[in-house]
Amino acid sequence: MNTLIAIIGLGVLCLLFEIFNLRKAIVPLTIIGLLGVLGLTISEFNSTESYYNNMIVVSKFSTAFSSLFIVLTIFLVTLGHNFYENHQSKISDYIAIKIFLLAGAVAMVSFGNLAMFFLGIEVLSISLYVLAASDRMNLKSNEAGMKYFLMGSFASGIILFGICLIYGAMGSFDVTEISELSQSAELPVWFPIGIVLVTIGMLFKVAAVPFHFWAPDVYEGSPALTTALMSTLAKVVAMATLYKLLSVMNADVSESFKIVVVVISMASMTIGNIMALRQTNVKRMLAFSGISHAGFMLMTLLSLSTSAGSLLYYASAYSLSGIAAFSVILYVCKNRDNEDVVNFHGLGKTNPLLAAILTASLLSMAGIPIFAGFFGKLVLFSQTIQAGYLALVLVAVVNSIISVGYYFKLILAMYSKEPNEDKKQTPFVIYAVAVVAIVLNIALGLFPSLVLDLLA
Amino acid sequence: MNNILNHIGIENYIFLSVILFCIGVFGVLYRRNAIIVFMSIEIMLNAVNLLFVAFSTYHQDAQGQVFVFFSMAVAAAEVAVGLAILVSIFRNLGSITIDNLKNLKG
Amino acid sequence: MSTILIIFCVLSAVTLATAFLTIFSRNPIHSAIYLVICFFSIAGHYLLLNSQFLAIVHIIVYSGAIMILFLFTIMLMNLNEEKEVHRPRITRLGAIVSFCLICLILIAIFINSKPIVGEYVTTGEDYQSIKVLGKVLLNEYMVPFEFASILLLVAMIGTVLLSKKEKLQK
Amino acid sequence: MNTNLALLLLSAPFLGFLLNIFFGSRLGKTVSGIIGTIAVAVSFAVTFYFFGAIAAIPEGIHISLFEWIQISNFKVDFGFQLDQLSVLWLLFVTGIGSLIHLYSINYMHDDENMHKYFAYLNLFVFFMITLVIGSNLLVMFLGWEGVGLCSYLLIGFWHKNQEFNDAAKKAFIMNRIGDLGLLIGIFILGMLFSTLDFATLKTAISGATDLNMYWLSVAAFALFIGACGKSAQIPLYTWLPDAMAGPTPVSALIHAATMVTAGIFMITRLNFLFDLTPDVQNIIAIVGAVTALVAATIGLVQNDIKKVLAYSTVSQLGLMFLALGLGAYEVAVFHVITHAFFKACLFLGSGSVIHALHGEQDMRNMGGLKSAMPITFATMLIASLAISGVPLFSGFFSKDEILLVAFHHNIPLWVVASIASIMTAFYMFRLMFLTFFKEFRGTAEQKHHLHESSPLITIPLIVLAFLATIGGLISLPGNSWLNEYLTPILPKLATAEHHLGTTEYILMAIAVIGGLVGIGIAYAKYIKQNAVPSEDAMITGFSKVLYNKYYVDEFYDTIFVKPVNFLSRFFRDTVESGLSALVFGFGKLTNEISYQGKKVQNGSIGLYLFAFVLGLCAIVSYLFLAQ
Amino acid sequence: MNVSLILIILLVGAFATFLAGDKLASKVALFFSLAAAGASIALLNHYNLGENISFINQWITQPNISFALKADGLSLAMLLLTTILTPIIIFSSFGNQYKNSKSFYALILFMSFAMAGTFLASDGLLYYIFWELSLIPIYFIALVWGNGDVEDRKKAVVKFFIYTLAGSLFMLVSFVYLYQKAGSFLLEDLYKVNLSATEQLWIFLAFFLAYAIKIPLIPFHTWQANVYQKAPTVGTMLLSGIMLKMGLYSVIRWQLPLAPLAAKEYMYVFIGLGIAGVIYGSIVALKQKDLKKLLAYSSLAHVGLIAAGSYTLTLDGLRGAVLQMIAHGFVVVGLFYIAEIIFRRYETRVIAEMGGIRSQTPKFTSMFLILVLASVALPSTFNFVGEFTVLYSLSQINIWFAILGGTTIILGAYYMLKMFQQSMLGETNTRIFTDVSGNEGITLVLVIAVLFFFGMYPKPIIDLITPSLEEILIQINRIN
Repeated sequence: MNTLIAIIGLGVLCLLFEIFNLRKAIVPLTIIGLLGVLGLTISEFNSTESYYNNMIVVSKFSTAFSSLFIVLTIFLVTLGHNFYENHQSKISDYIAIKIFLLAGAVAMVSFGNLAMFFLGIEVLSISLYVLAASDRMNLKSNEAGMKYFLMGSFASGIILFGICLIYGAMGSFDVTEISELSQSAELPVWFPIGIVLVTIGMLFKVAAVPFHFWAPDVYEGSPALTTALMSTLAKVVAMATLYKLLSVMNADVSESFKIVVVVISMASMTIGNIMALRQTNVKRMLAFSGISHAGFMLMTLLSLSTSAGSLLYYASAYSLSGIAAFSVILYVCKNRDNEDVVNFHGLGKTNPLLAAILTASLLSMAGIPIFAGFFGKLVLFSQTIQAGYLALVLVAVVNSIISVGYYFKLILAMYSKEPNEDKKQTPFVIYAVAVVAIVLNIALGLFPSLVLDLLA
Repeated sequence: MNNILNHIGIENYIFLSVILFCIGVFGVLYRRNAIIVFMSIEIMLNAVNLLFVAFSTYHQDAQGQVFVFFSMAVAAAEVAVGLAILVSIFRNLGSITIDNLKNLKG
Repeated sequence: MSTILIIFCVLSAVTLATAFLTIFSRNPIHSAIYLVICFFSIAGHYLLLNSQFLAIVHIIVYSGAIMILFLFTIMLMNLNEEKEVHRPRITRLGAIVSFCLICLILIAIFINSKPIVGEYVTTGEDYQSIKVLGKVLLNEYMVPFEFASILLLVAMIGTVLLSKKEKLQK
Repeated sequence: MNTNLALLLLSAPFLGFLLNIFFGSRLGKTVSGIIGTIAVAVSFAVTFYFFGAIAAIPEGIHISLFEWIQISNFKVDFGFQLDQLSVLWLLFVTGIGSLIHLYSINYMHDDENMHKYFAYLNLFVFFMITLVIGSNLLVMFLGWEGVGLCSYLLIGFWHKNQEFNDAAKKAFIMNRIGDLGLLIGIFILGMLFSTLDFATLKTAISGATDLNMYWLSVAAFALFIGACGKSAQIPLYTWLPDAMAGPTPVSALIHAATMVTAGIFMITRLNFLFDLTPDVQNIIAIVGAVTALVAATIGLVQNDIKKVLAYSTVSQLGLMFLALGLGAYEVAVFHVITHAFFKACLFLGSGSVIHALHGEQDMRNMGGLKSAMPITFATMLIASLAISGVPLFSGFFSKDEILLVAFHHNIPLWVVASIASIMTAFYMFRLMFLTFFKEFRGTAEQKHHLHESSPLITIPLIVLAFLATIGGLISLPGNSWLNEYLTPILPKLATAEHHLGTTEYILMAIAVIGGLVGIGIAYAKYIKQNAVPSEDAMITGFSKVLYNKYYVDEFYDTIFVKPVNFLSRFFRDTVESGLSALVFGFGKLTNEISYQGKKVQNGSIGLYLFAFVLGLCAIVSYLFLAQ
Repeated sequence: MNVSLILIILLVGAFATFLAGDKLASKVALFFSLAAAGASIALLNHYNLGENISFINQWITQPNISFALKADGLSLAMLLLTTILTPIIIFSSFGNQYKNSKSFYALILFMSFAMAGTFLASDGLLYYIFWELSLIPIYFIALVWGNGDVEDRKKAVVKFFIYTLAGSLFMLVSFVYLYQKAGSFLLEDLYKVNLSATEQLWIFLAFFLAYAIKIPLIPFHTWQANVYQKAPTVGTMLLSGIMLKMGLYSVIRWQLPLAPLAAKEYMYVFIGLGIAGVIYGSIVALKQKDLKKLLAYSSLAHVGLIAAGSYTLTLDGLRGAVLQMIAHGFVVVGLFYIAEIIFRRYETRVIAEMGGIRSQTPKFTSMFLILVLASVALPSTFNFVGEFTVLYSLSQINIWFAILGGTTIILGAYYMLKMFQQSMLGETNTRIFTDVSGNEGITLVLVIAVLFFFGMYPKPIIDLITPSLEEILIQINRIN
């Protein structure tokens, strides 16, 4: 609860900075503020409490994920310093929206009442609609915003309908009550339908097949930093929320529902990976890669009771490598009108460090050992085999192989092509974010227990 | 005080709002004019609101109605943002037909 | 068949019909008007369910605020005549198919499910007067209530962000 | 003492090899030649010591140096065994080896790489000694492959000529075919008896009661294939004539006197094994006889002086195998020794001729050298008489014994062998007549330079001619020193009866007459009729087939080399690229799917929402209607 | 003192090399690789004295993964192969100038680190991690410093990477599956798992896929020749000298003891596959135009024989396989170095463009010939010891295996001598070919010395590996 309040306070402060004409200080102060919030959150780690009639429930799960979100936001805000250089007059709006978005995200993983959940997801979505469309003179950005908005509201409608049916069945929005009631024998069919509808709405948010179509278009059209946010923070938030939703409501997930999850998971990874193969736009490629990672993360839903730690680990690994990759993309594609692979040619020569970082992050996504991505996959495979879905794991393995194909396309472009322009100045923040993110990723790879055992 | 549902039956409300919701879905799929699509989404949300109120009566519980307030706030916020996006598209493109938005694909 | 049921049927018919008309009208302004009627009929449903406060709020928010916003936009863009290009048949077919599908599936599920037997609960307590709603909203639902303000704030900043012209910094 | 001497025996040539290979070029040609010769001479001296000492030690000297290879059911030591057989072999290996080294000092003096030549030659002697004194099959195999290597190096000594290199390669590969057989035999013996040591093996085989005759025969046959490769028997003989590409002393040492007899040595060594497998012995006898005949027929029409000798060698080796196959190991050994003397002499003599003619090897371009090179002529004549089986020369005794044995066992084989020996007499004297008699047919330039070779060449010739004359004394019919000497190795000899009866004398007479007839025909044709073999293009009929060696090389080329090369090309061009395409195919396929998939993602919100709704319908209906 | 020291030296060496800068990189790398070699010999000494030099430490609790490095004879033998070949390989590159050499040498050391780790790890997952890690450096070495057309190279290298990764991922799934049964990735715990015959078969096949691609066995070898050809010679040496042995070692260490029933049941199939590789590889090698490609196919033939030996499940087979692995490691490094030396002078790898070198370079020719002969397993070279033992084990299974496998000594001689003849012999080449320089000579002499020494006296290695192979055999023959 304190986290939420602090974040909102920080958001309001951002707006005030603008009024007091402290534009230059906004990013540093926000970062300091966020670090403070992070400290606050971590200090609450072991306390399990519920606030205000069970509206907000602070648990290990919520604090762990909130911390991850805060860390990601810190990175994203830092990158904003560089990215919004030319938009000084709007910088406070951008930063404030991101902070509020974080508030929505935190609400989504710490809700105790479906009202909070719904409002959280809406705050997050609306912020994203705005950010996606924020490059207002760019038709691509407009289109991305519009597509995201239309489909997002549609999904919101479905989530709302689901919530409504759950309410109809249970007569309450409180998840604890719902959880207790769901144990009773006589349940109207409204309840499972409600759960399924909410799940579908969330599957849209995580961009799982067949609700994934928006992702590549929106990722491509949005400003690069927004894409970074969507592919890391937003995806992880949606996944964590889906996980929490299903586990906390004790919605006795039936076998056939699990089969649906298996099919969606398989389809997501397969389609995501195969479609990524022929992409030339890096953001679009990462969008498809994100779809496949969503497929991987959906595997956690098959063993709800035990897989929170693995989800956290996988999410951290994925989002940290995503941040590192995107910071390099931001550097390379700054002042370019597209994010084509061509732009990465010869990066290994002009800027070996960033090339190495991008390589490392792609290897992490591909699941090559010692990077955190590998252990993420490993624990997922392990749990899924334990849950008895060997076939899913085999499909996942085949997909890992396919995925190497396109990750390496980018690596090859960096190392085997001649650069088409000279080395340019690299801003410090890019280095800082990229290095810190990848170091965190590798640290996670070397000491996976740090995160894996957190939610045990 | 009698429960009104004894006259109508909750099923009827469910069917009504399902049909209304589906009309909204249909509208989203059928129309290419962004404004009408927005309106269709509003219809969907209203269908749900109606069901909330019906369920609220069914359970004799105020929470359902309270949730309708939130849903209205959300609807308002969405419409505001949506229309803002629409306006900027209209400025750039001179049209609000969503079929014209096909630059991002592949 | 009681009076109430008749009223319900009439209201429902109006709701569904205007909803359809909203979608089928070629002129966006007509659509808007139909939608307003639709909202009014929904408000009628609320009244039928005896939640007067909600009915009023509904009219104020939807018909008063949201629809005006729509109308303004339509006027602003000068969209009162039909500009929509002819839709390909496949789109329409797809829309109709999916409409029928989703409708049939949902209704089929609800018909299949066990019907609610017996009397509906009547506690006799007041649960939907302004007083009660106010208490629930500002006691139990205080946090979401506040959070909704964040939502609106975000929407506001967003709208401003999207519409504000940047000062050119060259 | 014995150990150290044995090591000296072995290491002297190796030391010579090392000195020559590393410092030879700096030491100068003569010094390097002398080093090489002395190294072998030392070995010869040591051998002589052992020859004396061995009489006192019937069971032989066994030396084990260190453990070499370890197999699950046995260990193989790197060890040596000096017994009657190996010392006997060593005696002529090092003896003839020394002579040939001596000979080479002069013969190779014009070659820029003479130090290498001596290095290789020393290495050869080293490996040959290893082969002979190895205490087990594997050490023998080491020597076996080692001599093959040296043979490769020396055949291809003039490596600028790719044809010579081809010949060297061919020799090595055909030897390796045999080596595989030998290895297989070793494996089977190892499995059956858990040892490869000759002594242990002998005890094991003779002591065993329930021998697996099938596997024993297979092993013996496999070993025989090994012998075929090394000793140039059908079907693996074709390398030997080609091997004449090497310097002539090499041909004398390796391809006549020593290395090619390794197969005979091995079979004699394992006589206890072969004695148990009569089927294999029959095969050996038949192969030997056929080889003798086939090689002799080819030898009839060859015009290259060295080729004639090469086919003669093959033919003689065939006779030895015939003897082996008939179980007369001592006879084979006897012939090996006499053959070593006279064939080395012949080769060295031909080398002397070639040297005098500056590399000319075609007999059609020789003639009338008798007067210019009397010593060479004389020695070669003696050797030719010996090989033709003219009485009192060494070849007479040994060959006669083979025929005798053949007659006792199998008349057809005797007939074949007799024909082969008649042919031998014919082609040897054909060689003599064409080379030394009548007029010189070479160029005037060559004629001008004709001269007798230097003493370094003629001394070995004389010594060998002397040995070729008296060599027969070691095993006179009825009173054989050799048989007595070999008794510890071949226990059967102790009981064997050697009597000379009427049959024997008749057979002897037939053989002698046959030999004289062969010489006579040659005389009639090449002296009386003054015939000179026709040019290559003019050879017709059966002699063309013979001249082309029955087209065996072509035959092998067609059924082995060409198919393998074809397969290689086929694999390289078709299978490899096919497999590669298959692997790439998966990538291509997914890429193609991806390409088609991009069309689905067409940017239309309507489509996206349609998919959304369909997905929703599918999930909901699956979960709630289908159940 | 334990084996983790080696890994630390190599890893620190990799970083130090990277930081040392382009000029010093090669020397620093050589220093660290020599240090690692020295340390491993010292460790060998400790091991022979009976000290425990293994290292085990819990790494991750959930899933239960340990940082377990076990040093038994087999691992030590392979470790020595790695740490001794690495300095030789580094030293061999001294004649070349590489751009960005700090990264180059750092990658070599890093690869050496990963390979050493693979040989030492006794925890399944740790092993897998090292296994995968070794792939990345070679990928970059081949990609960035390779030769030939960039596009072709890219194709070859990416195929190699994806192909090998594909195989090993199935191995990972097997490991995870086993982990579910055992609750630990430790090898000794995995031994204890009771598996049905079907399960064993699938696990065996999954492992097989990984190893068959890495080794490579036909028909999984299509990556090999191209990568060997395109990679810089140092990379080729690392690949063929050490990395292939990872696959073969793993067969012995992991695949056979973990799925013994399947190994026994389908023994003939896998031996047959190995032997088919021998014949196929030899025949394809005959008509290769590129020297490095020819060596690649010869390598295919040799490893086919080694694999066949391993699958016999006899002590001889395993022992022969290990001996042959080490021998082949040295000989193939030597041969690729020969190719490099020729390339340095003639800038070609096409055999037809060589020829007539022997008359100019006695030393070089002799060393080349010795390596050729070692490669065709002439007795007294190390390769003979290995090949003999392997063929003997094959003959124990079925004499025809030995005969067919033995064709390698015929075909091997054929293509190697043919290659030698075409590349070295003949009329003196018009282009000058200077004889080996000091550095080159030292490298080759070292390799040759090793080959001859162990060819005549393989006992130290045999004694080193035999006890651990016997233990593995006990596991293979265990009855669950």
